[in-house]
Amino acid sequence: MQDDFSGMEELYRDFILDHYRNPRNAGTLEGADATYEDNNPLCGDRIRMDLKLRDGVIEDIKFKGRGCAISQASASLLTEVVKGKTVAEAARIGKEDVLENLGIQISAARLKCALLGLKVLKEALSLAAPDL
Amino acid sequence: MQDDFSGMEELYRDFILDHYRNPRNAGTLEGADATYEDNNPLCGDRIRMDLKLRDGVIEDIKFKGRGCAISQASASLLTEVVKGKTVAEAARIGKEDVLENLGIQISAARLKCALLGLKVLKEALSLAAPDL
Amino acid sequence: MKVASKPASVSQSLTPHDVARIRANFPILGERPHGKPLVFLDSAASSQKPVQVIEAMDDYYRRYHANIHRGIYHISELATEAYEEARSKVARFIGSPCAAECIFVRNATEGLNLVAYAWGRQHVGRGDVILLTEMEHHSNLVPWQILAQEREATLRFVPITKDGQLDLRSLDRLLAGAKIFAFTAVSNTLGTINPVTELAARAKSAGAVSVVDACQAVPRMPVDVTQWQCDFMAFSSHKMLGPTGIGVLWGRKELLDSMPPFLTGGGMINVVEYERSTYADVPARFEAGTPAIAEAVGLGAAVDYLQGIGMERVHNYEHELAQIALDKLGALSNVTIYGPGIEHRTGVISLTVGDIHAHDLASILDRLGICVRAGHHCNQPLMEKLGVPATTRASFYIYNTPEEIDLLVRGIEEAKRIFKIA
Amino acid sequence: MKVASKPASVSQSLTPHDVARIRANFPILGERPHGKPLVFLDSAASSQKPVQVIEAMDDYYRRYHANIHRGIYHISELATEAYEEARSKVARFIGSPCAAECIFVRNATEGLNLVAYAWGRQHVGRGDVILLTEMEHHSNLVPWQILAQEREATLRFVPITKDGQLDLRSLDRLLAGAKIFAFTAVSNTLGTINPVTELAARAKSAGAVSVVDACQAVPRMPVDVTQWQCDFMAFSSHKMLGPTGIGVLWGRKELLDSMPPFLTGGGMINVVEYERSTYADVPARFEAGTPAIAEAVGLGAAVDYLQGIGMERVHNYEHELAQIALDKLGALSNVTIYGPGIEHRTGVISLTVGDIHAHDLASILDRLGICVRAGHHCNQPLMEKLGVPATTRASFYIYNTPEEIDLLVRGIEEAKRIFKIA
Ligand SMILES: Cc1ncc(COP(=O)(O)O)c(C=O)c1O
Ligand SMILES: Cc1ncc(COP(=O)(O)O)c(C=O)c1O
Repeated sequence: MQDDFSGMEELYRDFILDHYRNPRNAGTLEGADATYEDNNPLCGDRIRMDLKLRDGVIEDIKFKGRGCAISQASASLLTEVVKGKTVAEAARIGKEDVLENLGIQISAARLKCALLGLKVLKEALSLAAPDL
Repeated sequence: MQDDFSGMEELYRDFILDHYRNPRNAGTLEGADATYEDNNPLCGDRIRMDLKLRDGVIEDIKFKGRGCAISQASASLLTEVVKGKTVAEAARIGKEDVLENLGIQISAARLKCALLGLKVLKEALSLAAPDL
Repeated sequence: MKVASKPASVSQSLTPHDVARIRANFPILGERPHGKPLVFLDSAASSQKPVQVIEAMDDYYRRYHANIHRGIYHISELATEAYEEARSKVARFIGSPCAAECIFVRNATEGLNLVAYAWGRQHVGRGDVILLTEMEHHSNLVPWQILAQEREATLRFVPITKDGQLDLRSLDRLLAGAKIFAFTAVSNTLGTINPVTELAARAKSAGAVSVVDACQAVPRMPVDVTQWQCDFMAFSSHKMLGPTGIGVLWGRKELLDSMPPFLTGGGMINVVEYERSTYADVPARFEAGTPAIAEAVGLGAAVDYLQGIGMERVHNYEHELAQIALDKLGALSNVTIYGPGIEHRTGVISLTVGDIHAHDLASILDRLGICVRAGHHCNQPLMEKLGVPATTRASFYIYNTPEEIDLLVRGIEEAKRIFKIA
Repeated sequence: MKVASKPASVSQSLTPHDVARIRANFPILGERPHGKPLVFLDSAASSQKPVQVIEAMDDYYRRYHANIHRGIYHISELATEAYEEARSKVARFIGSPCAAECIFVRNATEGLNLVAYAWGRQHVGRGDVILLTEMEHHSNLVPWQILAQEREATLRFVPITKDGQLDLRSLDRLLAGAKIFAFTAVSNTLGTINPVTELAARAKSAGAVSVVDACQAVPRMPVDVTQWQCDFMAFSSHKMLGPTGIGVLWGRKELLDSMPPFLTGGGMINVVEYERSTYADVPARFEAGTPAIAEAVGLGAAVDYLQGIGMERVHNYEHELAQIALDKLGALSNVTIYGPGIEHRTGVISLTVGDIHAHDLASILDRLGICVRAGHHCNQPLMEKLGVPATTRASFYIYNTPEEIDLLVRGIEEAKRIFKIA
């Protein structure tokens, strides 16, 4: 039966499970410059991100969420990617980048899971740096 | 093409057309004991009947209406039938009697037309003689 | 058909050959009521359906039915895609820039009620004016009556001229103080085509939102909300080759975004707690509960079918049939035709024949296999205005032929004979 | 299946042979998503359709589609009869003494909204209580939230016990001052079967009308409103083998008769003038616009199909499947099942597997052709209560087999392997 799951083992690779179970930058930030929380109403996935900026650079970022391995791993990965980047750089991150970082094939139904973190990050960034 | 209409010539027999064009007991009654008006909302046929009773007998009856030949002829015929009858006799008149008087085959869609007069008569009777 | 002598219009209309091919797509046209070939002249009430539409729904149920949106498995993804793809097709069909502007409802009636409830209850107050016209279908009249009663608002009506057109001379006065101007694009009784672009523009100048009842327009002519510049528009699938059970309310995105929900429950929420909830964005906000999924698929197929023909050609062909019908019916003695001349109308023709009541005429025509509508056509006050209890209405669509008009003419002659009218 | 050893129950349930015959009626069961046979375990979201239902609608569109009620010609008469016959079938199916008590709506959600608007707005005032339960679907929660907000009424909730049953100990106190008690007959998340007759009786004693959400009950068990003695009941066609786009609101005749219209327009009127209108009797009063005619025909065919099997047998077979599933799934390590024991539940089973999120589990099962639902099941507050973000839900129906439960079990084992859970 194992071969049935080639697609699945591919999707749930070790590093995805690792990010799911041991999310990086987990938690909240005291005195954050911006906080944004959103959810995917159809499935209930939820992610909150807190940002701290200094001189246009994302000095710190934390996230808190609940949901599927894809949504949580994707958010976790994203925090790693943007930490230390300038706001402008972070703002340029697109869907493709997120999917590339995940390195897996996502079906249409799960795309919203994979991209929820990005959506929250973008909103948080525009709160933190409205002129951008 | 004439044979196409055997059913139709049957339906619109001379006496039906005659009652339609020359309705008996047409009009309204001054000082009626009961007046009732109803309509068939789906097609707009409308009939009003006025009753005058004396000693439990329908002394006079008039009707006013508009609608198709079937509904108007049927009401006209009905006024002829009940005039001079006792209220109790009139109250016993049923659908079958009306259809028999018309002497024609009525399709399901036109049944309401044929029976509107009877419906109005019954309501008027129950207004005029509530204890019946 | 005068097609042969008008070569320029051939490509812009349907040839007899086109119509024959179209007819072959409509299984019901093979029926023989009372032993006669079916002559279906009641498309304004509800059109027939081509196999393409019937089979699209059949295929949906046989291959990929599942509840949408919340399903992660394959057939649910297919169903969700098909449902949203239908929305996109409809949006493109009516020139809407954004699929989210199209809300799936049960029928045009529900769409108009949605505006009356969700926009109307928010904006119409005591003494405000709601402007309608004297030719509105009950579905674009009664919801506004109720709103007006609830809010102590005032209803006004654009009058109609003798020949059944809108009399716009006092429009500015009527629009003064109006919050809403709701009007039909095409009269379902008189066939009148109203100048929607002008009416919507004048509503806008007066500060009123325009609500277009496009039930008879969307099936019959090119409709483009961007060109019309209206605010809301409602229409039904079942009149445009699509299934029953679904219709569309189109609204400008900003307006829809600003409106509170109307029907509530599953599928239209964001976060639900026991005591309170927040709601999803449009269009989901207005689609509570499991939607008419198969019906959306069918409507999408109907849009494809109509677009395959081209709405210009649909419109022109119907215009040709209307012309033929007006000529032939108008030549009959004791036949009265209501509504404007050919240049202002579409293929919906109301008439009376001597003192034959519409129901009697329709019954007689039925025996010949000819289906027409008889009654008030959900236009009771208009009937009063016209001074008739009812009319008989024949309406034409892409599958009708000039020969069927000849059959109608013969049927009317027979009715006159039976009723002993010259 | 333990059928062989329980001869008494054989005739009261479905044999493997019966199920094989039933399965042959469902074309979709021949699909092979991801190359695997379809294992459809999401009937609580929406059931599949037998050919009998698909063909009834097909036949309608091919042979006798026309708008109803106002048509005098043959096919319109056929359509009208079929539509009203469907209403009679539904009425008999749920034990309603009178077909006019069944209003056709789009779905259960619309039915519940209809009650909240038309009955609720008339009777619920400031300080009144609306009693719900903690296990209501959003469709039986949000409409009451909105009503309560508008009228400054108070919402109360019957709590649930640890094992997902209603805790009725404080029911009398909760019912004090209640105008409405709205509750589900069967939980769509927990599978719990609630004691409807008792709840309706206690509502009545307290002077509240009872509104039963029967979405999960009507497809799965004998339902008899005369025995339940409730006041309103709503359910959807698409969950009981019927088409999308139609549902039923049943109400006691006296209550329906006393209610003002909700959606208004064509078909629901009596006399319309420009300024005011009077309305038709029920059920027409609540069916504005062209109804879902083909869908009514399809729902009628679905009722015939279910009655052909017999609802006792449907219920018993599902119970057997539920028993098997509870036994086999309950034996798996790291699997948590929500809801009560077998004696209080039906074949709707929510579970979680270790720390695997429901979506991930559903995605993995999907690759095996197994369709389950994952998420909050339109029960967000209940999920909070259960302390889980989401569950995976498997639901069984007449076309499912014990072998499919084995496939589900194997799928869960595979998911555990992928997620490296023991
Ligand atoms: C218990 C319950 N109530 C209400 C609903 C809503 O049904 P629908 O979406 O068909 O309106 C559902 C189904 O989703 C349900 O399971
Ligand atoms: C002009 C017009 N408006 C509204 C309607 C109502 O459409 P529906 O019954 O599909 O809601 C109709 C059709 O009957 C119509 O012709």
